[in-house]
Amino acid sequence: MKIVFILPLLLPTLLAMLMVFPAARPFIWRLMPLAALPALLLALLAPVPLGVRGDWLLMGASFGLDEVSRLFLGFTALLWIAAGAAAREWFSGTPGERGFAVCFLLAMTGNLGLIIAQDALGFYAFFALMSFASYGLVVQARSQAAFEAGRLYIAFVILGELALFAGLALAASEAGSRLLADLRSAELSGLSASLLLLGFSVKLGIMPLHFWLPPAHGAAPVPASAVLSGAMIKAGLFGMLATLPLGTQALPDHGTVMMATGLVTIFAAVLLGLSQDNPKTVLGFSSVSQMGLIALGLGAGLMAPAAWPALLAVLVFMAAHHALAKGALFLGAGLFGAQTGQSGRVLALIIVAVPALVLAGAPATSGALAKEALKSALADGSEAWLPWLIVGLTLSGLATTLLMARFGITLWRKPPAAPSIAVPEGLVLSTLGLVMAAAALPFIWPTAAGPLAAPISAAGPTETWPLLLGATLALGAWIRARALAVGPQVFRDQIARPFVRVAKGAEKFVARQRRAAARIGRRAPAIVGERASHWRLGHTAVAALIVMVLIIEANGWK
Amino acid sequence: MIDPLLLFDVILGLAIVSLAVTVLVVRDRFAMIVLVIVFGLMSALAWVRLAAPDVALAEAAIGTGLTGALLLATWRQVRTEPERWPALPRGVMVINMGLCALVLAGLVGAFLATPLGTPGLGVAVADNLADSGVEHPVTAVLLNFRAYDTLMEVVVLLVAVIAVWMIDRGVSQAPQPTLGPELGDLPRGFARLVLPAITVIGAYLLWVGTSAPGGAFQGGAVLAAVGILLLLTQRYQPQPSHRPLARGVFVLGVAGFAAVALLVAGGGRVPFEYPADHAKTLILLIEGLVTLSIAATLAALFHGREPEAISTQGGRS
Amino acid sequence: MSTGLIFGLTGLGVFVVGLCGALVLVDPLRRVLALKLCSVGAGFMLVVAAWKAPPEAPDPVPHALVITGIVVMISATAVALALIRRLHTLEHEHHD
Amino acid sequence: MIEMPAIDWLTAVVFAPLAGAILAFLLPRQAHWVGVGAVVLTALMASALVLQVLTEGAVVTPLGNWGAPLGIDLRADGLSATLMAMTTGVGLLVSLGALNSYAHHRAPERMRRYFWPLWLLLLSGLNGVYLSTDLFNLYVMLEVISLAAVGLTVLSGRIEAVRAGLEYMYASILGALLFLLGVGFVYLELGRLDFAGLLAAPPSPALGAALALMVAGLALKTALFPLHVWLPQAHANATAPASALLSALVVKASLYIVLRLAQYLLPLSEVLVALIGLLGVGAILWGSIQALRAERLKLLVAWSTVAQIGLVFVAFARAGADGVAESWKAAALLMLAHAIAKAAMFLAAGRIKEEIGHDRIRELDRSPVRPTLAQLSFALAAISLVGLPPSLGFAGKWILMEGAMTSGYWHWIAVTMIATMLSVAYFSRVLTGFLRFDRQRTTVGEHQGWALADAAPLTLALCALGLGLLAAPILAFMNIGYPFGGAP
Amino acid sequence: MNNASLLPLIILLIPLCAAPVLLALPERSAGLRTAINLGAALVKVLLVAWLSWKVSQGVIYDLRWTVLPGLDLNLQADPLAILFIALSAVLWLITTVYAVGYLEKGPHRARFFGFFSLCVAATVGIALAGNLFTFLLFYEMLTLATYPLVIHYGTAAALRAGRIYLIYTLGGGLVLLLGTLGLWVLAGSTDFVPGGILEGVAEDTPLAAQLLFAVLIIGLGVKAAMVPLHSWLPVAMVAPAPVSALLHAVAVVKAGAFGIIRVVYEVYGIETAQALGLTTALAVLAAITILYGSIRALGQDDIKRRLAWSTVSQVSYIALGVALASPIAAMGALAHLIHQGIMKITLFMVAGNLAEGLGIKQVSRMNGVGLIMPGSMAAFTLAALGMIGLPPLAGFVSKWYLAAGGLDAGQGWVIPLLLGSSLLNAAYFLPMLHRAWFRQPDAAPQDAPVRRPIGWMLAAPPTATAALVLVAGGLANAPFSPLEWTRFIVTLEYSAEAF
Repeated sequence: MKIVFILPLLLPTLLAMLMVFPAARPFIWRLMPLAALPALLLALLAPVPLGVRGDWLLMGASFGLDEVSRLFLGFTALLWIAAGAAAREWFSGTPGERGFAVCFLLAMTGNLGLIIAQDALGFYAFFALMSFASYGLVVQARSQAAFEAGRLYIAFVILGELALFAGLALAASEAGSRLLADLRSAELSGLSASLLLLGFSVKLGIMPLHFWLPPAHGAAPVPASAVLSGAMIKAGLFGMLATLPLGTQALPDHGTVMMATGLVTIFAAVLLGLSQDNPKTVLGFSSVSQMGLIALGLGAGLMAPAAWPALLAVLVFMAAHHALAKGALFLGAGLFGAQTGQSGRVLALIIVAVPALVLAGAPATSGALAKEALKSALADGSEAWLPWLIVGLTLSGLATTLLMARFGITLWRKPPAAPSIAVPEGLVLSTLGLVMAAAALPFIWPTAAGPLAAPISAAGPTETWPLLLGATLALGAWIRARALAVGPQVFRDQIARPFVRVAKGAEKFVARQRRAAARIGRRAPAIVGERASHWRLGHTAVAALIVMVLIIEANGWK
Repeated sequence: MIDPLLLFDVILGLAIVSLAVTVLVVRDRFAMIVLVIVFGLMSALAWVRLAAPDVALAEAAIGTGLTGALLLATWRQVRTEPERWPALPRGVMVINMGLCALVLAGLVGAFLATPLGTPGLGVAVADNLADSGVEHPVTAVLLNFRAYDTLMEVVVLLVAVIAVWMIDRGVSQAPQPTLGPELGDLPRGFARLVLPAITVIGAYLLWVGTSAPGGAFQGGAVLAAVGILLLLTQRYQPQPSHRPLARGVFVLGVAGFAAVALLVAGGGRVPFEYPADHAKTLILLIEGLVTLSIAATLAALFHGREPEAISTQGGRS
Repeated sequence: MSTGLIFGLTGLGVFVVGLCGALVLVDPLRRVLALKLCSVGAGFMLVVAAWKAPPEAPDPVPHALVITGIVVMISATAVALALIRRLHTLEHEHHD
Repeated sequence: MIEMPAIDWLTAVVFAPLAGAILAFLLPRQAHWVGVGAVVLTALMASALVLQVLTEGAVVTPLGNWGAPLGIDLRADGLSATLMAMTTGVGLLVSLGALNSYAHHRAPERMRRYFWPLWLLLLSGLNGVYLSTDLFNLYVMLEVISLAAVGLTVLSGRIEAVRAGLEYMYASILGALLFLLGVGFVYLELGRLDFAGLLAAPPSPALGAALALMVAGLALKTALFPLHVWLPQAHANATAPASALLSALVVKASLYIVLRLAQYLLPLSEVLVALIGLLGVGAILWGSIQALRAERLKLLVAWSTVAQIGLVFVAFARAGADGVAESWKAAALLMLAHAIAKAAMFLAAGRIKEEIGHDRIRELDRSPVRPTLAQLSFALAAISLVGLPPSLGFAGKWILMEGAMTSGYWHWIAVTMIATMLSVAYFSRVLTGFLRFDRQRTTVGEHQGWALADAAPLTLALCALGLGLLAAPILAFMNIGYPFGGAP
Repeated sequence: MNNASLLPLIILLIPLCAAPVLLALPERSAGLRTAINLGAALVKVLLVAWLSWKVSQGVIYDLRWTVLPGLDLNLQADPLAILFIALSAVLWLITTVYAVGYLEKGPHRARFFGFFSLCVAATVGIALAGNLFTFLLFYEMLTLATYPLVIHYGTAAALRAGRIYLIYTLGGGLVLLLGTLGLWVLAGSTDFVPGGILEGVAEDTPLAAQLLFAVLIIGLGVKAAMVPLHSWLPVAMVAPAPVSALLHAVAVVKAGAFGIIRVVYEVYGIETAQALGLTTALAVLAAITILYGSIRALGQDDIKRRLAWSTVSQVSYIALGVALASPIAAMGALAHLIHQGIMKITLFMVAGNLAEGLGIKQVSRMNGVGLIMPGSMAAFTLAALGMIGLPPLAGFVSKWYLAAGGLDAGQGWVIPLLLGSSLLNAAYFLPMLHRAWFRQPDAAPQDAPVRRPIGWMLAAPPTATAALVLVAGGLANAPFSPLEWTRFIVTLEYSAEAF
């Protein structure tokens, strides 16, 4: 039975290791799309719920699948398959292929593993693996921009990991168990909830923790951006679902903060995204914005446990929707970039338009469904917030539309660079696959999601008026990406400098004193010794000693 | 009313102390040596006053006579030496003297606080004198009661002669350290006359030691004087070929003494426990051997270097 | 006031004079003499320790000790003098 | 059945080397074989005596069967047997080293001819000191030792050696005469000179004076700071085996007498004990400082002797006047440790000088010749002198500090620690020279300069290191016959 | 169940006897030397495995030899000893292979391997010491045995470093001697007994017990490189790579840390220590060290110095875990003893490979080395990530337990401390990884040494230890994993109800 869980993880790991051997590389590249296949199969075929334990692994690991994680596993695997296929076209045989492949495969392992992990440590292990391996994906281009983005990325990753570690440790200690299921059902303290939310929010890219996300997406090569945006940031959501006591415990404060930041995120990200001129960065901001929606849902869930079952279904659906659509958009951008001829570009643009529309919430698409379902689900939540939420949600459709338009324009102006070897035809298959999956999501969802599909099916029709308001929001575009201005390289020095200075000062002082002492130490004994032997003080001491002992003894007689 | 003898003692004592001081402060080194000889003789006189004729004799013969000879010989060799040792600063000297004065005060205090005339071991010696084999108590102590000390004392002499042989290698080109050439004929004739007489005196002293003041050391010293005269008058000149013999004579005392001491052990006796009926014989035997040894050793100490040193190795180290 | 007392003090005086000489003198030959004085001083002390008021015979043991001491001292003196001679020779050669 | 006459080992250990010396003096050409033979014989006899003490407790021989105080008794208790065993053992190994050092091709025949008789007489004198129970006898023995030691000092005949030997001679004679005057005061007061008489005596001014004189005399002979001025030059300029003997064994004899007298002569006052300890501190500091400055290897080792002697005195004073009854153990153990290690060190230094051709510390690292085994021996000996476990030096320091701590004399602990650090400092100067390799002009060969002669220092060094593991039995043995406390 | 068989002694004697043989071997008989080295190391691993098995069955070995009245040399194989001895056995084997490869053509190999063996013997002795006195003995022996290794190259710089090393460690040894004496005087024994021997004393004279603790910790802290006694460690980096590896991973610093464990648990007993407030003080000291070491590591450009500062920081995790007075933290601490060992040894060996193969000693020159030396750098990466504390690597396991232990003991401040430290770890390790993997190799400057291919003897050991890092973390719950073994130990040190 264990093999079922081990294989999806083992296969990519094994392939990564085999990359060491040059002879195996072409073969591995050929297998790249298939690396996530076992995971997909597992998601599709495994009976739910399912669990196994590996007591020896890492303080007792356990793996399993439930309804939610099965869905996550499914779309994640799908995305990785598509990205793998694209990557094969994109990189195979280029100088950087080895590093990319290893990081890609390790990140894949992490991403898949965290979904099937059922205990905190295993989860954390895979989460970290994914985060750190992705660094290699981000800086793949080795350009200045890529390194800047990578540094920003890694700084946030570390921040997130630390928060996560602390949160998990606290939570596990509070729950007295390391099983995620126990964590979810136990009473969670405010602190650990905050830490967990913080850790995962970094991954989600919720403002103000989003700084890493757009640059990273912009800098990473297309296949990497696809998984980063499509699969990996969902891990943040998944993490929250997996660890927080959603539906059992109300954490109103946290919920409030989440909702507020989510709301802000939705719009601010759009405003920031509009001012970008790199299409992939624009897509990145779009992801941030979308994640704001998800944060909204989460916040609501935190405030009102009762609404959670509905919210959960919506959130899962939204995740799947965004994953597929965003993945398709990125791959499409790549496809566009790889085109050399005008006709090809037009064709590619048409292909890209489909997921863009889906994302913007065109009627009958998963985007529209998701928003409506969220609205109805939020209706079960907090009364006070509801009006604002409805407004916000509605406007977000507008914002996303604007952003997609911006994406189209920038894509046309500055298509992402594709390696010369990239064959457009090769990318078509994977892109089309994802586009179709994104488009077809509303139709296959009821079958795929089973019980979780109910709220989606029940969602009402979409409103179209928000489009009108879109223009006014463009005013916010002047809020440019000022936040990017601050470089992180100063950070390190600023911490270390005072310490170094104090230490150096102390060392210098000690050295000076020591030199002086050494001088005296060298000279004094020489002089004293010289004098003593010259004056024969040693002889004098004989008499002195006798006198002293005599005096001492004389005192003794009295 | 002061006892005139005591007055004499006081004057003698003062003279001895002043002589001691003079010895150390007198400029001329020859005068210094002469004064130290005088000092030794006065001390011997004082010891006679203290009823210690054996000691006085030993001091006169060895402590004064032979030491004086040694000093003179050395003085001859190093008299060319300029006074090139810078004296200590006055302050240091004053401090030293002050401290020495304090030492003196302390010791005198302790001495005055101690009653004289403790019983000591005199009674024990007298009680056991009969078993010792000799009649003279000092000889009994030396050769029987504390024979071990005496043996070791002879060992000290042996060490000294070995050390002197090793240290002193003569002067490669410098004149021989003898008084020979300057002494002229008179001393030679004097020596011819005097030598047999001294020899007889030495033998007598040895013999008489068992019952009256005198004994191996005094006898040996007198005989050593014979040797020294022989050397001075160049009647005898040490040759490298004489070395084995000389070595033999040097160790004779120690070897004989030790052999007797060890051989008497056994049959329930411990080392140095002479069988009662042979005690006198054995002691005489030992004394004879030791006297010979002492005489040869002291003469050799006077002569200094090993005979071979000049002829083959010179002053080379 | 007795002979023993007088010569005891004499001995101590001689010893301390010798001691002082040994401490402050620089001429090697003189230093030997200073030590010689010390030894005589120490001898005085032992002889005085043996001394008894006249009718009584003195204790022979210290006498024997002093005789031993005298012989030991001449041995040491001989070695010291040999060293002085040797040093003189060496320094002589050294200067040439 | 004839009963074998029981051999009196006490006399034997004194007379055997004496006989050897006579023979060696008589047969100059065979002196080395005679010498080694005599030392081996003495060592065997010493072992027999040790066994006897082990089985029967303290052994006494009244020489001439008079018995103290009229006659002289020889007595071996645990302490004296230990020191005697140390003397013969170290002496044996140094003799083996000397066989090489004075071999035909290395040294003039003269040295060989005189070394052996002098050394055997020295051995005789040392054993005599350890077995003696009579003050005057101790004086005579000390003279035997000092004359022989001076002879050994000037064995090389070099001018520095002679100069140092003369200074040594003056100090030695003066020390002995101070002792002799002390003996005079004792006789004046007590009318006897044996230890038993001392032990029974009540305090008196004469004994106080005697104590002062004897302490000063012995301090001079044992080179206690600030009376140490003669030692460094004498030990540094002698030939290596002679230095080893002088430093390892000769100073121990007078130290031993101090140890005995401090117990027998008078109950020591707290101030006097403190004074002794204070002088020890001075010795440690001054000796170490000079060792840090020394430019020659052997001079450094000699200065370290000054420092180590200081440590022995600190050990003696470690727990004040009340602790003296136990403190001698620490002092004795340190003496033992120092004897063995210092012998090893001087022999090793000699070997290094022999192989490299000089002993300038600064230039040790310029030599392309690296006498590895000698260097190793030096290092091992240094470990023991520094007092790192499990060496004998460590055991001594442990007892020192333990006693000081139990009695609350923290200053002695501080002193010990400072002494340790200083010894590390000055020895590491040398070790650094051994281990530095970037200054020599030609390449260093491997495993150079090994010789059979390295066996002696190496064995000694290993003993110094390993005997610490046997410290408990050694201490138990030293306690046999209640060296201090019961009647001697 | 106590057993007086000689097995521990034999384990001690193997390297001890190998040492003189190795020292005496001529320089050129490399084959024989390697055979002896590896043979001894292998035999030792096997014997240690056997010993571990016996000890896991509940056998305690106990050998005694009286040195001074009442004072024994005592070899005792208890579970805690096994933990350390197993580490030393395995890493000795690996480092030996590495050292053979590293010093293949260097000078003084006989000396090197001789003292190397001696150093291992000292480590074994430290592990097996059944009382503080024995511990002290081997502690000093370790100092002396490592000194020639530190100054192996015999250059002026090496000697200067060696002197500093000697001053610190011998000074520490001296202080420890004082502490041992104090313990001996206070408690009349220096034995390591679970639960401690100072209970009564601590009640009677708490001040003395506290002072003694300070003295002991200073003595041990020198080797464990606790701030402010750490300065020797970065300086000692002039030593050859295998030495740095062994010194920092196993022998020296761990000896100090191990001693702290012994003192807290088996001299004072955790309850006594807690009652006297000693654990808190120790924890604070450890915390300072952890942060300070990390911060200083940030500024270092020399690879080995950076690693050394990292060691300063990491070793204090052990002290921290011990001081937290919680069984869970104790497990973390003990596990970290092992985990830090295998991780740090990997890092140092790779650093050695970089210096040896590419002539690279600075972080700033590490650009692109991952592409040149992928195997070694992969190992480096694993170990570095482990140091940061990423799962499933070994470092994570220990940090997790430390954190959990801190919470368990109600010491919440441990969490931010660990986080901060991890953050700093990341800040100094990740740039190295970044350069290694994601930068293009620099164009070789004129004076760059020629690249030499490194042999398998250099490549395999770090790979092996990196694999251990993975296995120790990944299979932390398997029987006989370090973590499981620490559980075993902790059950002995804490009374049963603590669980």
